[in-house]
Amino acid sequence: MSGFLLTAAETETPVAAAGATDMLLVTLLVALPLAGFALTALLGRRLYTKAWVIAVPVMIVTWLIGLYVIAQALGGAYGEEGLHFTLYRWIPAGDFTVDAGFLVDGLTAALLIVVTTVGMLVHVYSIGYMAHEPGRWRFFAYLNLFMFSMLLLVLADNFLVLFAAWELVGLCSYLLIGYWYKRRSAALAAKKAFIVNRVGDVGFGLGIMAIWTTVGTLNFHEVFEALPEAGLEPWMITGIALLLFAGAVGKSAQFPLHVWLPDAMEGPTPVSALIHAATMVNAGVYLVARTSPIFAQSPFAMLVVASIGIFTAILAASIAMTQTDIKRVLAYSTLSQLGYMFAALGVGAYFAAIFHLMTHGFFKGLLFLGSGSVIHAVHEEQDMNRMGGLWRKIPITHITMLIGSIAISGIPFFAGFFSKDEILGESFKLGFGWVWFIGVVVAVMTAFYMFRLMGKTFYGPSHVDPHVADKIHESPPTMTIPLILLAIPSMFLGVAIGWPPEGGLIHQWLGPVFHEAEELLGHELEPYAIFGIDGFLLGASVAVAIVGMVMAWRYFGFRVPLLGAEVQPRARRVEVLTERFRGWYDASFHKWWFDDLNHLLFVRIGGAVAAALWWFDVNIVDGAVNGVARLTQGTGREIRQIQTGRVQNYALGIAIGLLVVAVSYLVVTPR
Amino acid sequence: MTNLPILTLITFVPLAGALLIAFLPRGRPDLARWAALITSLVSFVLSLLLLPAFEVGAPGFQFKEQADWIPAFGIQYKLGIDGISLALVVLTTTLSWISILASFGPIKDRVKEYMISFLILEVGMIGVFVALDTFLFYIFFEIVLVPMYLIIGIWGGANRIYATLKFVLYTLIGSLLMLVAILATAFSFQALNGGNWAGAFDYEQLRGFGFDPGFQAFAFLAFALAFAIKVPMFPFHTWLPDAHVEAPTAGSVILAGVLLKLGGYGFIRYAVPLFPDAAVTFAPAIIVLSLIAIIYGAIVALVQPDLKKLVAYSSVSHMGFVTLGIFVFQQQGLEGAVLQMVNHGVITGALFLCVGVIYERTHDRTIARMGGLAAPVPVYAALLGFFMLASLGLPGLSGFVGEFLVVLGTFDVMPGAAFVAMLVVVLSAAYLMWMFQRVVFGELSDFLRGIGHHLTDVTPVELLTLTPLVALTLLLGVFPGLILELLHGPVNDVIAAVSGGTVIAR
Amino acid sequence: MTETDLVAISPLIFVIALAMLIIVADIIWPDRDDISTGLTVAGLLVGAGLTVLVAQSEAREIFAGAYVVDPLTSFLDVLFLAIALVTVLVAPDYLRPRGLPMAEFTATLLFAISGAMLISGSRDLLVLFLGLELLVLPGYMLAGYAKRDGYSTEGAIKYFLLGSFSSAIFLFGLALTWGFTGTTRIREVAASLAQLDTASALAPALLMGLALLTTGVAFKIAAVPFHYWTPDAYQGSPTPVTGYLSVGPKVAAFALILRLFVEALAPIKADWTPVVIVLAAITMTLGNLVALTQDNVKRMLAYSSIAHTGYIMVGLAAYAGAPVGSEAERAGLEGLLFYSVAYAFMNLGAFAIVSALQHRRGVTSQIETFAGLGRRAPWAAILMTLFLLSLTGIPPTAGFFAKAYVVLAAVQAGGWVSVLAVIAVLNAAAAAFYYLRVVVFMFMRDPPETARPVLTGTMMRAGLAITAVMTIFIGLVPPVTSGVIEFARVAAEVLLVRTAGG
Amino acid sequence: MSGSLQSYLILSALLFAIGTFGFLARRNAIAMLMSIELMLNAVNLSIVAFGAFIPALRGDAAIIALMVMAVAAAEATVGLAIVIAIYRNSRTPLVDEYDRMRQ
Repeated sequence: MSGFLLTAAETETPVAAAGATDMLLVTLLVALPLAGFALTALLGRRLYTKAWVIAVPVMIVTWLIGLYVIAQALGGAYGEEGLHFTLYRWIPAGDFTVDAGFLVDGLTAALLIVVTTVGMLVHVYSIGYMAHEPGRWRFFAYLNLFMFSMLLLVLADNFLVLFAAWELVGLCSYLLIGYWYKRRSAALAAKKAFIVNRVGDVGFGLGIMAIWTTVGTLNFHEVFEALPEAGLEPWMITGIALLLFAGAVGKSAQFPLHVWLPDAMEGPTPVSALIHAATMVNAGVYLVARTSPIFAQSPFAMLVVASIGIFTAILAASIAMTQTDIKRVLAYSTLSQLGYMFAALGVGAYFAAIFHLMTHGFFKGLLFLGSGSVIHAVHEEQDMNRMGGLWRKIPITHITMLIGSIAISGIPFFAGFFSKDEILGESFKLGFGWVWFIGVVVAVMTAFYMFRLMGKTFYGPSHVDPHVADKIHESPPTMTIPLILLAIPSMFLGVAIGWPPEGGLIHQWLGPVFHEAEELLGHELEPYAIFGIDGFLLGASVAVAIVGMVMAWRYFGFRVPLLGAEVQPRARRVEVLTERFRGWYDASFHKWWFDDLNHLLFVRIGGAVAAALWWFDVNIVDGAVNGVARLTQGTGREIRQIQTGRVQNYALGIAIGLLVVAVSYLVVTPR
Repeated sequence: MTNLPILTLITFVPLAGALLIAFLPRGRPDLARWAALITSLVSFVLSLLLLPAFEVGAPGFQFKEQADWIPAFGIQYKLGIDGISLALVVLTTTLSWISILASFGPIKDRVKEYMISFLILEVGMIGVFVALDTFLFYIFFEIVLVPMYLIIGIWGGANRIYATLKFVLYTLIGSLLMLVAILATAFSFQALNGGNWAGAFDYEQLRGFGFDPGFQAFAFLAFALAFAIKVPMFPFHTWLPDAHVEAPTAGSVILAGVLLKLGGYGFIRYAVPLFPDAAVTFAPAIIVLSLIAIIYGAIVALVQPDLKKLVAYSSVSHMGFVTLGIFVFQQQGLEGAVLQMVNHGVITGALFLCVGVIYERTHDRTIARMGGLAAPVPVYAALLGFFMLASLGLPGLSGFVGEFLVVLGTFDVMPGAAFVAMLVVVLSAAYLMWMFQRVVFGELSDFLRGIGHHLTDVTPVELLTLTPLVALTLLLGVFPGLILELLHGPVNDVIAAVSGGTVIAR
Repeated sequence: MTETDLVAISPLIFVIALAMLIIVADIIWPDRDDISTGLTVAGLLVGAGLTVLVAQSEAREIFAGAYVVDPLTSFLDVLFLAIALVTVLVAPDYLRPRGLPMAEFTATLLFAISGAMLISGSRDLLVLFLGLELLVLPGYMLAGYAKRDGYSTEGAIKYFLLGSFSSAIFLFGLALTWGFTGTTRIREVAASLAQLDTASALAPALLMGLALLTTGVAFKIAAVPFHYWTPDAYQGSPTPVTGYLSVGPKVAAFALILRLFVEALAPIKADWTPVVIVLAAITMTLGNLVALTQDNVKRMLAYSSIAHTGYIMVGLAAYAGAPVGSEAERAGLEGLLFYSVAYAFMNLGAFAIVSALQHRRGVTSQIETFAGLGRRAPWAAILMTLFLLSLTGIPPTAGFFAKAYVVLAAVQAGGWVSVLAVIAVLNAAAAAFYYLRVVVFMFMRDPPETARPVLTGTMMRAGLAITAVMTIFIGLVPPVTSGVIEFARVAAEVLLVRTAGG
Repeated sequence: MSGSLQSYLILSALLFAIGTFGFLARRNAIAMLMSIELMLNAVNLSIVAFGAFIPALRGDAAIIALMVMAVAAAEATVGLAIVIAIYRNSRTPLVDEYDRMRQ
């Protein structure tokens, strides 16, 4: 093998500020889950009931390594540029080369915190949640594969490896949504998720190509350095940014590619928590944050990001208000929160976006796992209309979910409060009043739907199936302990890294990463003034959150004298409310008919087009081919007739032939 | 290496095997099977021996063998390989033994004849890739037809005769016109060379000869038609679904895995470097046709009711990338095109094997009758899923890199075309996943329930045929450099040819 | 006339003597088919040996320039003798079950061959005509050889009537040419024509003569639209005769063309070139189109042989269309000769298989009789496939090289002739359909219930072996290929040197 | 002088045409055979005419004419044999009824 294996593996010497140990550990960070996947998948059924026996320990070790790497990165051990090294040359195609390389900087570390922690907790949680699933080795294998992909995604040092990981997480999402493959809805949802994601990936892929054709490299640092000097037309930068953003829209389920995420709830709940709340769906946010130096060069692209983000936020929140499936409410909530993050990215509030990403990762993970626990308790029932009054029966779940709800609603001192407030505040202060305004409306709606959820699930009258009602019990410790562990950051993460505003740890960590973009944007923020504009904004946020909560409580909670007298039975009041806003209710309940539109466009019309093309293929294209063949044979059959079998006719033919030849000699010859 | 004529050995070992099998007793099909397998394995191992000995980056062709054949016209028996041929030769030898092994079970009738046909087929296929004489190339190109004709026609499905005649006639029309062009090229060379026939069929001499532009147009069109039918490009593709549907499993594997590559290889080896000016002239048209093939094939694949037809139309789509990549005349595009050929060979070959596995058990390929295979045959479902993912271009598996490079190369030259080609990312996911959902997911269909205990998971033999392809798919997805490194030199030559780097021979 | 003249022409004399000897032997030992057959085979081999012995590298004129022994003569004679040999080997298995005697058959055949050999070296219009008559008269008899078979006699009378008709036409053409040029010697005819003012139009009488000659030879080679007799005569004749008729008289007629048109009428080739081109195009196209629709293999092969006439004519057209003195002229003639050799063997082989299938009486050559041949008689089926592939022009068979040869020549000639090249290959593709259809029946259909195994005698096997070996070897074994090419080249060269010499 | 050669040639052409017409028009095999004889004789007339009017050809002409007659006789022999054979089989001398093989 002399020549080519060596050349293939030949790589440039990695530039590293840190030692080989760190590089090895970072490599292990992705290698371990991959190995866990491979082992679990290969051993498969032979793991019997202890399907988790490889996957979960692997994940815990990965988490520990992750903690170390995070500490190193955030502790400044890797310098401002971060740890950057290359494993091998993945694609050597002439002047197009892509290395399988890793980059660990502040942004990576911030993501790692969420990914490894939530990932590890979901793994543990799944031991309990999936305990009764016969083929759960598959589940754990997929989970490990997902961790591998997700870690690769955040660790990638160039666009193409990121893209690869991007697709791989999409694959895992597909596999896990379709975990209960016998359920048609699950299979359809899985497919839908993947395909809709791929729509975005068309843009992402083209964006990558555009970057390479303009600057000749795909390495993040090199691209960001080269791009401003490449002398590109503004429209080209905008084009690149929007193409990349298309990918983000798909992966983070922003309008108009948001339709897959609610359906993705067909997957097991731990999956919803891990992939569709805490990690994968954040990849879009991560991408835009990572490429902030590109976006920052195009005001138009930024505007698009902000618009799409805030529009998705309000759209999803409006839908969340009327859904009855507990997981779907959370899914739309996730959409809405992701919309916040994009809005933040669009206005240039990068720190706030990542900050919210982190807090959201924890509290939404918590909420999903909590909902899983609830669903478990009521025997796999997800319809909130068949729940109610559960708060005494599953107290740990109840408390932790309450913490999560408070966090997401933006009640002061819980995690979400800080991050959301930072987004809204910065939007306002950066001149995006409309973003702020819509954001505030969304905040009301958020509080409302979250407490509607809490009310219908835990506080309102019980509609639980009587057969089930007696058997309801709290989930096992493997499930409750992760809930508790997630509740802690949901309470304290905000204050821990986000206080003081614009000076918290998060700003220190991410400062170097966003430095370039901030400079390009040239944003000048006034210092934080708690007794000035900031205080006003903060007050507004808190106020609307409380309004939303109280409204929800009035319709869906149990009676608390202070919060208003109960005039009618609750169900009746909800009906009245529904009737009053019938049109809005229908729109919300039917998710603004996006699914129907898509069905019409892609299934009906698309299907008809495909069928028509097939008809075209069989009858026209192939028809032409067969037509030529038939024509040939037909001609043969006609010509055959001249062979009459009669000598006279033959002789006549010869005589005519002779005449023709003679005439041609006498008349047509060249001379 | 020594002076061992290794390319000749690789090419003709299967022929020796075929002759051997011809003299085996008729009543012992097992002997024929094993003889064929061993022969193809010998050829395979020999082709693997090329890998360490091959000098990456060395210019020109290696392992050259040269002997006069018909001196009166300067026709030679001349073999040699460069990186492109090497990759495709190894692909061929690999798929050959896999196909033969995969035929052990399904082929029960006239095993002897089948194995002989298959081995002769292998001779032709390898020959095409190693020939360096246009006449010799043509001969190998045509030899392939006969055994394939028999394989589809004798061991195929119900409508096999229609399909096989269509396949042969369609291919013949193209290739015979190419023969005219080959002869005309040789004559043109000879005439410009002072009436000397020496080298008139020698690829290395013809390449860069710089034919008259008017002549190039004619010759290029003739070559291109032959290859376009073989690839097949839209609108010359309609023989493919028919042939695939009727062919036995192994036939489909070879058809998709190797035969289609003859077209792509022909473009990159002959049509473009020999007639670069004409290639540049016609490139826009071919690019448009490629784009149509890519999108059209994928859309039509969506609504196919038959598994094999679906994969066949997906081949049209995937092979569109090959022609697209070649005719953007850009390094990434060209390297991607060759890589795509190898990948498509592996992946689509494997997909056909997978279809064959289920057909063996159910004698049906109708998607609508399938459903819920995941539960009774999990290993099978996993393998099908794996290759489905590879086929839709999942990064990390081999399908991705080739397609990406092709689109990248296209983007470099004409971004609009790249956008169109990129749409297939969605479409391929749609048709493959929809197929997968209907076949593998859901409750077990009534039809399959009727199959009962015959619906067994993959047998060890089937596993043995699929595992190497799984490994290759992974290997080439993670280390595409293994192939790509081979391609830089040859691809640069092609680019040099079209970018006016032609040397007018004197 | 000298002794050396007799030596030079000894192969011809030998064949005629052999024919007479067989008649005598049959009188002495009646009903001993083996004797006549054995004699013929041995005699033909000796004759071939003689031909090689007397072969000349230079043209050697004898009988005061009426006959010539040159490489072309040798080339054609060897081919004729080989055709006769294969025919004789294939015949007994067919004739015996039908009670048809071998002796008359072989004698008649040998007379016909002697006529062909007379044509091959003829340098005199009169000798040419004599040779032609000597060729075709036994041919009529052979066609009607199964005299109790209505098909055979029907084919024979059509062949005879139309053949005589065309002979008369041809003769009138010869007479006009002779009268116009004032000589029967081919060399002098050419010289006389060469002196004509090339710019002015030819005399109408000469052109009329040319038209008559063209019609006459076009009939003999079965070019469309003078082909009508072919399908009926071929189908009706006993199959070994069909095999012979499809190659022997055809190649001989091409020999006639070489001697008459290429040698004598070369100076005015610009006049007959367009006709040849058009005839070639419609001949191959019509032959193939009609063959597509045939269900009787014998009749299908008859139409296919018309198509092959067209292919051979492409070689002629290449010669004709090429500029005088260019290499393409030679290439065209080489292609013609090479194609003739390849065609002779592959077509004889195909008819041999058809005849082997008719081993028992009453078996027709409907395509259904081929069903399942791959199971019933694998070797016969494989050989048939080989011949059919060769007729299609699939490498690496002789037919492929032959086709490549004429196509190459056509390409070299350029102009309209290169359009012929394209028409030729498109035809070949269409032809593949009906050839492969037989393969379909042999390998892809099950044999009928009543099918019995195919029996072949030793001689039939020998005949098949010869044709098969040649069909493969001409393509695949470099010395053989080169040998045939070299021989054809020398033969063609001689012809051209003389033409150029005037 | 050549004017009269021309007239002979025209006559022979006319005869030839009449023979051809006869061949085309008659259905009886024997009659067709006779038409062919007429055509051959027309040729012979032209040959003899050439011999008579062009001195250089005089010698050849006689030989050729005789040769043509011989050939005509041979042809007739074979022809009659075949006609007899087919008459035995199909009991009719009318050739347009021999059309079992066609197309």
